[in-house]
Amino acid sequence: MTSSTAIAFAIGVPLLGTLLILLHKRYPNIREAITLGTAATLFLIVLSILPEVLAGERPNLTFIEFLPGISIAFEVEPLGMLFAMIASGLWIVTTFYSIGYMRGHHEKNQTRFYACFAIAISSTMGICFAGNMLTLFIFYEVLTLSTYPLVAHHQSPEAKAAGRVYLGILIGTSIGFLLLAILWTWHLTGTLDFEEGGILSGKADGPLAGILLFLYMYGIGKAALMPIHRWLPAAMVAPTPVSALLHAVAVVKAGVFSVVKVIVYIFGTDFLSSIHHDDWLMYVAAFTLVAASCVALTKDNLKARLAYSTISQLSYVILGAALATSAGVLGSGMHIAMHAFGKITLFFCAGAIMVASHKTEISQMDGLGRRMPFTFIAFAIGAMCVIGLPPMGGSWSKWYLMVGSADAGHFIFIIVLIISSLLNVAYLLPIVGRGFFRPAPPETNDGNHQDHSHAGIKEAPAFCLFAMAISSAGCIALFFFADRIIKLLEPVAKAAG
Amino acid sequence: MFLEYFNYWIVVFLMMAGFYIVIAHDNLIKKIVGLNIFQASVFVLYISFGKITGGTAPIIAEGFSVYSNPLPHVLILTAIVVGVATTALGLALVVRINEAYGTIEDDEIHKADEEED
Amino acid sequence: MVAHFPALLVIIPLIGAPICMLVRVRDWSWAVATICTWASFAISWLLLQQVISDGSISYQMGGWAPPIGIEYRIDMANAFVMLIVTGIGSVIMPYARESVRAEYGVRRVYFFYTSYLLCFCGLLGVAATGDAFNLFVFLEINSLATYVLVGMGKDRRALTAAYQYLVLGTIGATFIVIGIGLLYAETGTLNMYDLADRIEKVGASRTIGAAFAFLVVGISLKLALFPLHLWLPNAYTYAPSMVSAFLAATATKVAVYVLLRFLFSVFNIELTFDVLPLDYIFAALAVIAMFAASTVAIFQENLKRMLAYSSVAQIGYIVLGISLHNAAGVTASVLHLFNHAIIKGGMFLALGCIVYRLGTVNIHHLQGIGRRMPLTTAALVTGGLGLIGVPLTAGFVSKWYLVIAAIEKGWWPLGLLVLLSSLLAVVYVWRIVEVAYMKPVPENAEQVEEAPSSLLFPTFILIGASIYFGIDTDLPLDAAIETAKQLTGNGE
Amino acid sequence: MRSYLVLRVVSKLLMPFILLFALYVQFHGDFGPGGGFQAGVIFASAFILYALIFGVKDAGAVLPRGILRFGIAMGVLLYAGVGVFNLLVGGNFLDYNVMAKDPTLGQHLGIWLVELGVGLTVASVMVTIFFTFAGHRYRPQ
Repeated sequence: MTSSTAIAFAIGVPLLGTLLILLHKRYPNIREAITLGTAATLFLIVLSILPEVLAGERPNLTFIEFLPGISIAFEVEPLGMLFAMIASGLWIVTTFYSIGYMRGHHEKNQTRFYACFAIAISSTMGICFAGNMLTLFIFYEVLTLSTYPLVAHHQSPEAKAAGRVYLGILIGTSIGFLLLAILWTWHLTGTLDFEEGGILSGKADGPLAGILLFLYMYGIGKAALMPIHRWLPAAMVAPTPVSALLHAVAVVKAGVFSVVKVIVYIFGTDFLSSIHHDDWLMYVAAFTLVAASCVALTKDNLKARLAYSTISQLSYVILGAALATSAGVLGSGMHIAMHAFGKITLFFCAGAIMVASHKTEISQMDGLGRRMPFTFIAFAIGAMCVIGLPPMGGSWSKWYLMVGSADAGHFIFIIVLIISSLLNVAYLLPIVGRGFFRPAPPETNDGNHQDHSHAGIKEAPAFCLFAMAISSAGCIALFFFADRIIKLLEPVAKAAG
Repeated sequence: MFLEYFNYWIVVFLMMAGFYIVIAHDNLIKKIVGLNIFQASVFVLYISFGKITGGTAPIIAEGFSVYSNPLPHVLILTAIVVGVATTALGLALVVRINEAYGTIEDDEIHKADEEED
Repeated sequence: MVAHFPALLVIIPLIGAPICMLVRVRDWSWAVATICTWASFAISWLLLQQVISDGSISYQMGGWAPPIGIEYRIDMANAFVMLIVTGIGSVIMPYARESVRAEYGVRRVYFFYTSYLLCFCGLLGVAATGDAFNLFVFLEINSLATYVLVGMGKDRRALTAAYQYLVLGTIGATFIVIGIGLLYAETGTLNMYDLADRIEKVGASRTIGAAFAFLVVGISLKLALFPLHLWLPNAYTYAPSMVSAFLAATATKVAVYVLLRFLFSVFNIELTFDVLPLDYIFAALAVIAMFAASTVAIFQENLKRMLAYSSVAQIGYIVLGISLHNAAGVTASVLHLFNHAIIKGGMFLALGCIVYRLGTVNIHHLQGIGRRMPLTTAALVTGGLGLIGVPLTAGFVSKWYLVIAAIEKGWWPLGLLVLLSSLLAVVYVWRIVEVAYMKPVPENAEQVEEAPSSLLFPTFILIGASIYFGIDTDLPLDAAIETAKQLTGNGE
Repeated sequence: MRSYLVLRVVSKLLMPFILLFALYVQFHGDFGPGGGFQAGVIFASAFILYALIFGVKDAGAVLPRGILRFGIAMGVLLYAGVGVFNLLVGGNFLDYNVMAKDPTLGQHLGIWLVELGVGLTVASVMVTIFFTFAGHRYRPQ
């Protein structure tokens, strides 16, 4: 299999999986086996492209010419390669987790769930490998549409309202701003291909470039830059595997990935740092970073807290890219990977707690760690990864981000990063502390009141535990094998420097 | 000014009168009457174009050299046929509406429709 | 025979109509109508090829040379429009048999197909002719047949809708005759190409200005440009499904063609847009149409009515492209004309499938329809995505060009407005999605099956086409670019 | 109106003249003023007069709906048929020159046939419209 066909397969295999899933809707076991098989196949396919990318090649594939001068084209570059590996690899893990979660939770419409999940992954692959801005946009929209049924999965009024917010913000920004920005870029440059050094340089003068940057940054709603972050907390009504893979990894990372792509390949870091109209972006990102962390502190609902944490972490990536220095871009790329592992672990734990104990609020989790030790240990690992404590992967990306800030001469952002990390500590670690060290609430036998005690709570289903074990192992492994990622991302960072 | 263009003044008057009837009347039959007057004004307009002072009917004959333009007549013949067809169809619809609603007053029909919703 | 194609295209349905009336047997009249439609489609396809390879074709009716005789002039613009009309007709006809049987009944169904053929003939005549008065005659043949078709709806409101349409349509047609009459009075000719030459010489005299105003208002009524759209929602809502689909896909499109023809070919661009501020007027009306009609569409409970209002909004996009009056804008208009015809036609067909099974398209009765009629709903929603302009659907391509044209013209806020207004489309399409997929089937709902394949198949052809032409854009795009070139180059 | 003897007699007397005049207008149309439209309407007016005096039912017996419908269709077909015939023998649509060896004769023949078709349709349509309205019975729903 050549790399070009591998690209086609990477997008096609999940779609094929969708079809098979739909065909086997009456046989849950076969259906889930198909999902697993598809995920594993996809991961192998993605891996098969890796050696070429490491060797410095850029495998590409062009489909039909869609409009004169614009094709649906794919090209694998290091950032996309990294993202694709994370997304496809974690899909396998998430599938195991989903099986445990969805069955343990007795969810309805499971076929729709698995089918839409596969479509979402397929479009994520499309985003990873997109060779021009329009292709990226197309898959971006498909991703939004295919995740809508997952968000509104429960079909309850709250779920539907959340679905509307989700769709409204994501589609609204992408059509209103992003598409306009793309069209404008096309009008100015006559091309939409991702090119090293950017395509806009020299084509757009100062203020116009600033406007375009604004349109791009707020057009990519999935990056959840404040004030268009509302959709992410709203999306938390979805079943937890969706929150875990899509709203900690695939969807949000597609957002920041697009941001990085736009900055690196559409604007070009040199051009961007030369026009000085990007300063606002750094400050907005820094503000989002701190503000979202503060909001997270106030949230008692575990998933909501994690959602705000995600918003904050996404801005790390945007900040890194906006710094437009070699180390900053490298830090951004790494943070996509590091945060993915850390946050998915946290969400797995949140879901496991929900399945096993039906508890969603942090204040109810006193002493729960002793009933579910594995879950809480995994939570601690994930939390440390997100905070950036060694020996977890997260420490590397934050290091590079700080180096990037220093290189760019923006020392204030180093302070911001440190403050934010402290805030991370403040909102994540106490949960672990509560679980292990606080006494469990006493048992009540009053039938009228909800039972807050932990009687009868057992550890999460085995499928869930397995998934958590893998993802938390990943957090640690990333610390020791970070050099691999650096090596992969080197060409991008060098170009940015 | 007025006398010189009196045919056009007639056209304008008929046109406005017909248009007014279509808009102002609630009775569906009267609307069609208005429509007919409106169309008739156009017929007069066309015929006016075709008239050449001193011209005769456009049939070649000894001793005549100035003829009226026959083309507008032909055109308007077609327009009249269209008008007849429109009127017939409109009236047929009114008959059916009367059967369905029991009235041919626009406001009463509206009321009946709103009650149904 | 090839030389006679321009005439044959119009004659075939004209001969088909009386034959339909004579055979009177139910399925035979349908068969006659279908065969005529398909034959016209084949001819229009060949004509388009001929125009692409050899340029414009002129056909002299009765052998009388223009400007005395009536000339049929086929160029890119009308060849393309005729292809749309006949293509849509060809897809809808197989659908018509079952759908009409269910909604109109079998008694005297031959009247239905006779009217349809006359309507079809009128549309093609309007597109083909190069004579201004002949255009009016065909426009009226088409309109009269359309009133009849609309009035054949099941609901009694179909009658009032048809009546309303008749009154407004006749006013529009009369305005057009007045305009043509004034042009004739000033220039002494009715042939469009001759008119163009003479108008250029006369310049913007007061008569020409008045003629222009009457024509534009009259045609705008026929194409339902906001605020002259009042006839459209009711007519589309209460007409039989097959008629709604056919009208939505073709009638307003042909009216747009007439507008293009008069604005660009008969009157020249300088006169239309420089002397008279038509571009600003059209742009303003188009933007209001896009927003107002889309907003109204959101609050409709009857889905056919919702689509009807959406049509008014989509006409806004088309007119917006015209108002930009550069090559890119006209390209976008023509492209959207094609794409919207396919999308809207397909969606109305899908609604027809629902009517066939449930007898209603009220949104409250469609809860969980996605589970009861999965294929039909899938078609409906896919069409809806096209209306929004989601990438990889035909709607995206035309919006792309429209926004590019706006930016090229320097009116980039219009581009932003186009994009923002498509968000309104998201809202009304999503109402369908929520009801169809996110609501449980009511417990007391009767068991319904998927629509029969004779209905589903044509629906899927059109919806499939809306996807296909969103990916492989060659055919409509080339045609649209050529058309725009021809029109903005003042008919050369 | 069965009791109005004068009307009955006079209308019966007038009928042939009206019809004759209609035919004159019809067939003189290619030489002078006249033609199918006018002739058709005059022709129809004779039957409308008959229906007014003797009732729609009696008039319907003279001209049944089936025949009228046939007339409508045949008129259009005749018109279109002439055009297509011209097409087939090598002219353009409705190019009468090719209908006969002599172009002038062809013109005569062509216009004669076309006007006949027009007259047939117009007459049938006018009578049908009148019969439909006059013979309609109010059927409230």
